[in-house]
Amino acid sequence: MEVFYFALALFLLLNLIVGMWRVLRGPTAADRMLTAQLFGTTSVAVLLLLAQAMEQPALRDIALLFALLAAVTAVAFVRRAWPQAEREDGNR
Amino acid sequence: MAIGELLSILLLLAGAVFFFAGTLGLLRFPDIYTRLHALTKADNVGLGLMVAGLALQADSMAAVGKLTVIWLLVLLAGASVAHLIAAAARQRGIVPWKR
Amino acid sequence: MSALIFSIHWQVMVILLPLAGAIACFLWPRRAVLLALSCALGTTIAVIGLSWLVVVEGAQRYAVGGWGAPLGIDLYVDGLSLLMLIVTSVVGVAISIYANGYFDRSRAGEFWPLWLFLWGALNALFLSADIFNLYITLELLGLAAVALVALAKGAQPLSSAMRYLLVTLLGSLLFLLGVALLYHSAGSVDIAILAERLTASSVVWIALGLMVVGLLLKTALFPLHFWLPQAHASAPAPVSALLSALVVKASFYILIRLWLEIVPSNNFVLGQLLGLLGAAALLWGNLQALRQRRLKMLIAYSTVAQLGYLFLAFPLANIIGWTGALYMLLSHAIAKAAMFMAAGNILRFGGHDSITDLDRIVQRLPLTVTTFALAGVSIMGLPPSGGFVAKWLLLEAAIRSAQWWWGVVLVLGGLLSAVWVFKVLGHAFTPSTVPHEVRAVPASMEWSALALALMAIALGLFSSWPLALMMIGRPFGDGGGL
Amino acid sequence: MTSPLLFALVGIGLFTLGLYAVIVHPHLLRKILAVNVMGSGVFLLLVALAKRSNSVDPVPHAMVITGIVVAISATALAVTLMLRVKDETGRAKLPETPPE
Amino acid sequence: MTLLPLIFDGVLGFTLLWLAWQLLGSLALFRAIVLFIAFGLLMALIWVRLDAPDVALAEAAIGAGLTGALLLAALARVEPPGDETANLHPEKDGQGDIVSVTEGGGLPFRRWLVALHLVLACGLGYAVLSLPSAAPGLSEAVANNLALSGVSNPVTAVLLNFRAYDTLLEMGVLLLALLAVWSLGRTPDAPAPAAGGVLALLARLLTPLLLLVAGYLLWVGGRAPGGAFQAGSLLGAAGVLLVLAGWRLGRRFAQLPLRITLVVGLALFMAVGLSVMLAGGRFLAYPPASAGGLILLIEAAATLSIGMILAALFLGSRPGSRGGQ
Repeated sequence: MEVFYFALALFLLLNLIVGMWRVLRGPTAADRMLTAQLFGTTSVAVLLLLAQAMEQPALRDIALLFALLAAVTAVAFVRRAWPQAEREDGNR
Repeated sequence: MAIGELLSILLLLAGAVFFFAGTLGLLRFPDIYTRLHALTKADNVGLGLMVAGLALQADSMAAVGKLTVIWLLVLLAGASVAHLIAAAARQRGIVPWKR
Repeated sequence: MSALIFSIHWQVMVILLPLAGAIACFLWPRRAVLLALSCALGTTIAVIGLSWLVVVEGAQRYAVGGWGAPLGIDLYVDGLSLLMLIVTSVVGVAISIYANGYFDRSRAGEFWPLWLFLWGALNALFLSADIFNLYITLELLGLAAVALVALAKGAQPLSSAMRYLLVTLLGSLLFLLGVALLYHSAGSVDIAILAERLTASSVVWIALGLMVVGLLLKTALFPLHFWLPQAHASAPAPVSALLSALVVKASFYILIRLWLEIVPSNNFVLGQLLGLLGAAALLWGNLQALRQRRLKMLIAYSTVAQLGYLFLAFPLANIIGWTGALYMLLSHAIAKAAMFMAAGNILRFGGHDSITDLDRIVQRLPLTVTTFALAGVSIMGLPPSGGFVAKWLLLEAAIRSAQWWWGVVLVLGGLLSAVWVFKVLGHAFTPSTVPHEVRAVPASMEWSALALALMAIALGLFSSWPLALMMIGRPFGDGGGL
Repeated sequence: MTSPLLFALVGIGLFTLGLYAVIVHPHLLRKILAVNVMGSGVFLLLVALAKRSNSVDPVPHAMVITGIVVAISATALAVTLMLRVKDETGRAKLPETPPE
Repeated sequence: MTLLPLIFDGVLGFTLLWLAWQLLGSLALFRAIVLFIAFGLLMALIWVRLDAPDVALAEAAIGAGLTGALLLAALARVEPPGDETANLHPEKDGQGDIVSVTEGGGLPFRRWLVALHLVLACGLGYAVLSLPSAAPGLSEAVANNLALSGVSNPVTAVLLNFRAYDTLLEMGVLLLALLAVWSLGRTPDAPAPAAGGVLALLARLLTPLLLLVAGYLLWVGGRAPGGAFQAGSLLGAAGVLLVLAGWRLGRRFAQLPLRITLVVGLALFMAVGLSVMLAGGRFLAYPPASAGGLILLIEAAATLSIGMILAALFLGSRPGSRGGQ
């Protein structure tokens, strides 16, 4: 069972790395930020799998933190950083 | 193998498929709105399936509760963030993609 | 009486009083001056109490939390750390009096808590016997120093503060990486235990190399001095005095501690290298000082030069060399603080510190010019001053260890600094072509600077007491007295 | 090769990359990012090496938590200072050669 | 079947390095910051893999959450939208590398620097590989004294008892950073209009949750991963969220009451340390019987202060100062 969890976690990790392409590519700032969101959700899933695989229930607390804090950065983005980021991208 | 375990594996695999679909959407869809749509929906469902799969394996009710809370939180955050980003994008005049 | 005095844990008081003072100043900014000055007094009393304890009972080790190394953190005080605490206290009190006249009410609320934090960080650093704890005190010190530099608003001070912050963070990280490697090779971060357990292996050398580079960056040894002149010159005068007198010395103190305790004994090459860099700093700093047009820049470059003297002790590596370097540290701290304070007075008086426009300032600020001259005497190393004693000791150490060339460097550095001291004094007597508006300088600012300058001279007359003090606990190892 | 050793080497990589970037990049925000990456590298080394043997050593963990808090304090100060430099000089870069 | 975790770790490690390379080489600042946020997430995963859940919690809260928000907010001000003089890089992939802009020194200097760093990396790598394979750490010493420390989570025991003095100074570093930031007198951000709609709802829902989880982490920290720093940073995140939603501290509380909450962590820590000293022990040597309670007391105050300080650091300017409050 442990192997299965690890394999699944690895799959999600690879998923996440592929998604990184969107951060590099853009084109809009929102796309990049959105991808950061994806990282948050995927990391939650990875953590929950690891919690099971490594038999460390405490890891669920970390997943909880991820879930709580992903929104904070996204809100900071929407409220503060967007205009600048948009300019930097040049195109829309 | 117990039936619960089998079900759990199936749920986890289904979750992984949804995650994969979400990433695919992120990479392949043409504009920010469609990508938002694909990613948020697919990932939230994927996580839900995974949580369900793991909850079947959990050893206590407290753990199940915590898993559920995490999922609900991700739902809440994901939905509102998707909304905020989409609203801000529209406000800034990013035109939705048309075929 | 003495039982009562010995029952107080002075080490803890020395660290906590400034921190408590900083908190109090933060909470009640309107009463900051009163709170800060009483706190300065309290800290000085605590240092005196600690000195008494150490003089009577010898070096002290104090296990915070009662655990003791390696599990807990130890505070260690011997002659070396005591000397640093006393210098800090002397300079600190003088600067506190000076700053009271220097800052107006609106800036005072910001200056005092930062300065008390800095003082607490210095005291904690000098007492710590634990390299990870030293990292935290370094960060505390660095952040406080940067914030103090930035108190002088304007483009240049802020840019220098920013550069200073990056440099100090970089230095701390290099140090921390060394700490990490040492912890994993010896399983402890206590200096004494590390000294016992470490053997000269490649890991240890790499770790120590990182720590030494980090500390050199913070001490601004040539060629890592690029950040210092701007930062020290553009800060407010009391802060310049603090930085040059105390802050750069703190990282030098850690360097000496590491060298004496942890660095393996086959360190000939590294010692010669440090001496060489010191010699280069000495010449380069003095030459640059000669080229400066602004008084504070000149003094800042002279700090680069004087720091070079401290490093001449590393190739000599005998007790006389160490005491000479420490005596240099002591007299430079006091003389340089006095000099920066004098420069602050001149700046306040005429609104500028351009050297060629000093405009017969000797008639208008006689006390300040006297201060500058007396401090200059010590920095040049003329008798009878602290600087003279220090150079004498270094010279003797050079001759004893049959490395006379360091002596040549020593004399050359003195001559070069004489040139710029006399250049400034010359301009103080000649009238300037441009008229300047003048502002009164508070008496407290002139007298506190003069007091320090006099002390720098007195260090030359009464040298036996500080020299005896720094030998308590044999910080430089065994091997005959003076 | 074991995982802890692998992560320790990654830590070294981060440290060197950050060091290079902090020297080379002129923009202050990027310098701040680089210092943070360097810090993460050191922390990684500190914790990874603690896991060489099977019993977990909590002391480096505590040190790293301390370090993380110190890092965010320094980052916050650096960011504010950067903004002030930008206000005064119009650029978030340090002057290349100091005037005078 | 122990290969799979190793592969997982390898992928994690290489991705982290690659991310660092990308984020440090990226010319576009916003992209660099987003990559930095992702970097923080991966760091947290690595802490998990290294059996350091306490560190992972701190990293998740501070490294991935607060630092990201701080940098994003800074970016908006460092190159504001109206400023046309700021360079507008047409962004292409692959072009965003480090070898385009330099701070003095030409290409030879670059080459020399790269070589130097390669040597440094190799030297360090060699040092790490030549360390003895068994860690000579302090795990045994900690385990032997854990019963006397008043808590059963070893990391909390180290942070708040064995090496409590470090933690005390570190509280000082936090407070000092805030003092420094305030003394810089930054002009406050243009007060954002109070948020409506979804954002206000999100803030209203998330804030109590953050407070609740902060309380939980504080409470559980004595026995399981968690503790004052993690709880404090969640509190700080709640503060940041409120600031972003346009909420500001009332003028009445902006002076002494606020300042008291900012210093109470450090002040109480010092007070407890001193009172056990006056009772006849050493500084910070809690009597084993009451250690647990004292630690919880210190941690509660520290959580409050850490949270307030972090939120204030994010705000950047002194509340109640001209215009910004």
